[in-house]
Amino acid sequence: MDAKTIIVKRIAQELRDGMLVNLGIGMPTEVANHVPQGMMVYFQSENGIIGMGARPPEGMTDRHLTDAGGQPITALPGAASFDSAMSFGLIRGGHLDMTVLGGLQVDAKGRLANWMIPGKMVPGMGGAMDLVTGAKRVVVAMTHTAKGAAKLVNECSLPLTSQRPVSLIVTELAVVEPTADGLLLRERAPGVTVDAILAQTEASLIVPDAVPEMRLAS
Amino acid sequence: MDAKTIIVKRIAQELRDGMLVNLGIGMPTEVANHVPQGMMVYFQSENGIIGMGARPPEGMTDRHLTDAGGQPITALPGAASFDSAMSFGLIRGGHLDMTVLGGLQVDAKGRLANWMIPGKMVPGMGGAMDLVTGAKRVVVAMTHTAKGAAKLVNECSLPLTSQRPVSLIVTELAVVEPTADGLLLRERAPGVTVDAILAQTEASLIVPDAVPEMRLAS
Amino acid sequence: MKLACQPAEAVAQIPDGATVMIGGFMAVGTPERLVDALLEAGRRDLCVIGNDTARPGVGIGKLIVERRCRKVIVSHIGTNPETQRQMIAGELEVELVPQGTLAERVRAAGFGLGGVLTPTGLGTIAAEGKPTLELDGRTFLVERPLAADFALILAKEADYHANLSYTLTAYNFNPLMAMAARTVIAEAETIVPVGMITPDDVDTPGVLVDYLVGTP
Amino acid sequence: MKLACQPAEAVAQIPDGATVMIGGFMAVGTPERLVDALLEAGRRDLCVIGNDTARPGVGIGKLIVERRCRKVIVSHIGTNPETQRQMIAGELEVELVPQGTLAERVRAAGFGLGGVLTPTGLGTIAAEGKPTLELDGRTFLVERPLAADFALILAKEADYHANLSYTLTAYNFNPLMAMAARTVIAEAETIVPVGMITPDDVDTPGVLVDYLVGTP
Repeated sequence: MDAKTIIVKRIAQELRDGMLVNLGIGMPTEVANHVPQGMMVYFQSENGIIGMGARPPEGMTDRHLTDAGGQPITALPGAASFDSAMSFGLIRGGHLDMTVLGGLQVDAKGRLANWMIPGKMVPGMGGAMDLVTGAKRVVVAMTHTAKGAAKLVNECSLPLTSQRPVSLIVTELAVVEPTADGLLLRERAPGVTVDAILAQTEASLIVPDAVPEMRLAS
Repeated sequence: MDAKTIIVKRIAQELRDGMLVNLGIGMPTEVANHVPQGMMVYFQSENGIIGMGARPPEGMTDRHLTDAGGQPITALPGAASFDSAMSFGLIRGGHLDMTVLGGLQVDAKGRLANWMIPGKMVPGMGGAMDLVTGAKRVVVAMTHTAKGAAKLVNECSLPLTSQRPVSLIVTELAVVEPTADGLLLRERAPGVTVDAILAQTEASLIVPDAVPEMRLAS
Repeated sequence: MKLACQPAEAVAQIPDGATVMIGGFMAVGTPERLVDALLEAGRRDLCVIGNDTARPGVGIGKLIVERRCRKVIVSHIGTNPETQRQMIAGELEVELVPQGTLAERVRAAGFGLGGVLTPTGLGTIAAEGKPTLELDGRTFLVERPLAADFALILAKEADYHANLSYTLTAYNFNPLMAMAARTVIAEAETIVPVGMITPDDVDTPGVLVDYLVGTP
Repeated sequence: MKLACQPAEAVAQIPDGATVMIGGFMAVGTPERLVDALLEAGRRDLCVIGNDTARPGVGIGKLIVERRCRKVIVSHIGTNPETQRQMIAGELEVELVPQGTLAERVRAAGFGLGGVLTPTGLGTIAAEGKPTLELDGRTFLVERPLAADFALILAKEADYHANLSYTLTAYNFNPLMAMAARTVIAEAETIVPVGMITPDDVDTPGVLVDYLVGTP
């Protein structure tokens, strides 16, 4: 299983029936492909819809209906559309049960940096600051390292997205949960040792006596 | 012509084509009966509609469609309905061209008191504070005196509705405009002398050399 | 989410002393079946947030007459003499809020805002005890968000996802309250199949609704 | 109100240097005919407020590529490399605002609020130079209202009163901007007789619209 598949499959296990969920562009989007059978999850796209569905068949696109990346989507039966104030009211008002976002770095307090690399890449924060500050649960989907450098760091060298700690970080190696005492190593990927995880992590991790393996359905 | 007729007919002359107007409960409501021929005025009711029309015929009322007093109304073709936040957004955001409200007192600075008589009548301010603070023009429709007591006073003994001066006061005796220099006597009712107005006014009035009579169509 | 439950079942969640938002403007848009169920369940010491206290025997006015409220937060009580009587007798606490400010305070709670900055009420009784903020040469009143344990709202239509739509002057505070309470109980006049309310016609997304009560 | 006018006539009101809100999210819901007319009219030094700068050659991206903006106030420029290039070269001022805060700032201007109290952005670059307010033990960023001289918006339908309705993900900033600009210019894909848009379906009342541009 490649890194991305491990991450999105594991994150899909965080979904619960009836949840309202916002998925960031890129890897997080693929969590929608792994909703457990029989579970009803409402996906919000922050450009103004709850109930977004998959890409429409060729020739059936509507130029008034896209995801937040501008790509054509469908609206499921029972969808609801609204303006940006309402869309972010859902996010900022604590109505969004979960958001899944990519990450560049997470610090020892669980704070995320994911919106800019000064001097290199300044795309703007879009809705990221609102999501990380307002969603009930914030799950970070990211590779454990980037070009060999740890992304779980003592202090973020990149600008923070929010002062608020995230709820969970899922990488292709580990599941890490920010707690009041520090970053807690909750799970390791199949076949990955605790030592291998520690070797690729700059921030200190709290390591319980037993660190179970992720259970990932094939 | 009785006092009320003089007041509402004169105020109707303040209407302009295309205006968005909110009329308070009671006497102000009757201004709607005197819209000049051929003029299109949009009436808002703060409980959530633009385009309110007259009382419906017997048997045609809809319990979801009333004015702010809870009385059945109709919706004109082209009406728009909305929630209380939008309704007061129109009022507070400066989109309402004019409001007409009743008054208990107006002080020498043109400030209105119209929402309570301590110890006697505490109905609540409803939308009055929003209207007086937010509407582009605030026109007060009131009798010149109450039980012999002047209502244009030096200082309001009753609690103010807003610190913002109103735009115009229309009584059965006079039209008075608050200015930076004080209350300006603009017009007198047909057959009413300036002296008669001054005798029934506590606040000082600025009296120009010529004070024209109101022109009221029969 | 609990769909198509009975009013009694829905309001059973509400304890004595709860803070309850109730939609409606002079009882237009008030969920009368839910209010009746609250009365029948014997709930008391409620703090009710609404636009007004309607008239005796109608909407929120029923709760007033039956003396079920310890406090009301409203913009207007002039149409209900019983509210005034209880207030003057010291039996009922009444917090009067300018109507537009009331709408924004409820919205602020639902939309995650820290408060409302408004000129409405400045220099009047409504400003007493409230902080002000000077910003770019203008002064604003800082009004607090207004949240609730429960919201009782009325929709014209609901679908099986509990998506709600309102009509005409019966919107008023309903869509705002649906955002501002921990538990949202909606009464719908009609429940229709999914798809009958188009995405553009949904005013309150079903994910916000915890209990949906239909017609008898 | 000026109904059914041509795009050129409507945008003729807009001078060089104006602050112009333009609806749309990645150009979905952007009034392309009005943007084109603005380009053709040769307008420059504009301050554009929008969600993003779309892609080169699309929506607001057209104005960027043709270098008609001195400043943009947006939440995202990542999809338009030309915006980034001009920003880094010092040719274009870019004010980045969190998207939810941007929506509330525009709304605040349109709804007469003094500002927005939000935790979003606190302790980040987005908070630099901005006041904070402590209220009941929590700290909030005080964000300013964002008004404009003009708003260019896109509706799916308009009627002869200029009542507007939007659809699906093409609402975004359009209804908010229709409240926040001194002059509102709306482009509608379809113009229908009065009554075709029911009162409940009107998203932007026609009284807010100054110019209505139809389809060619």
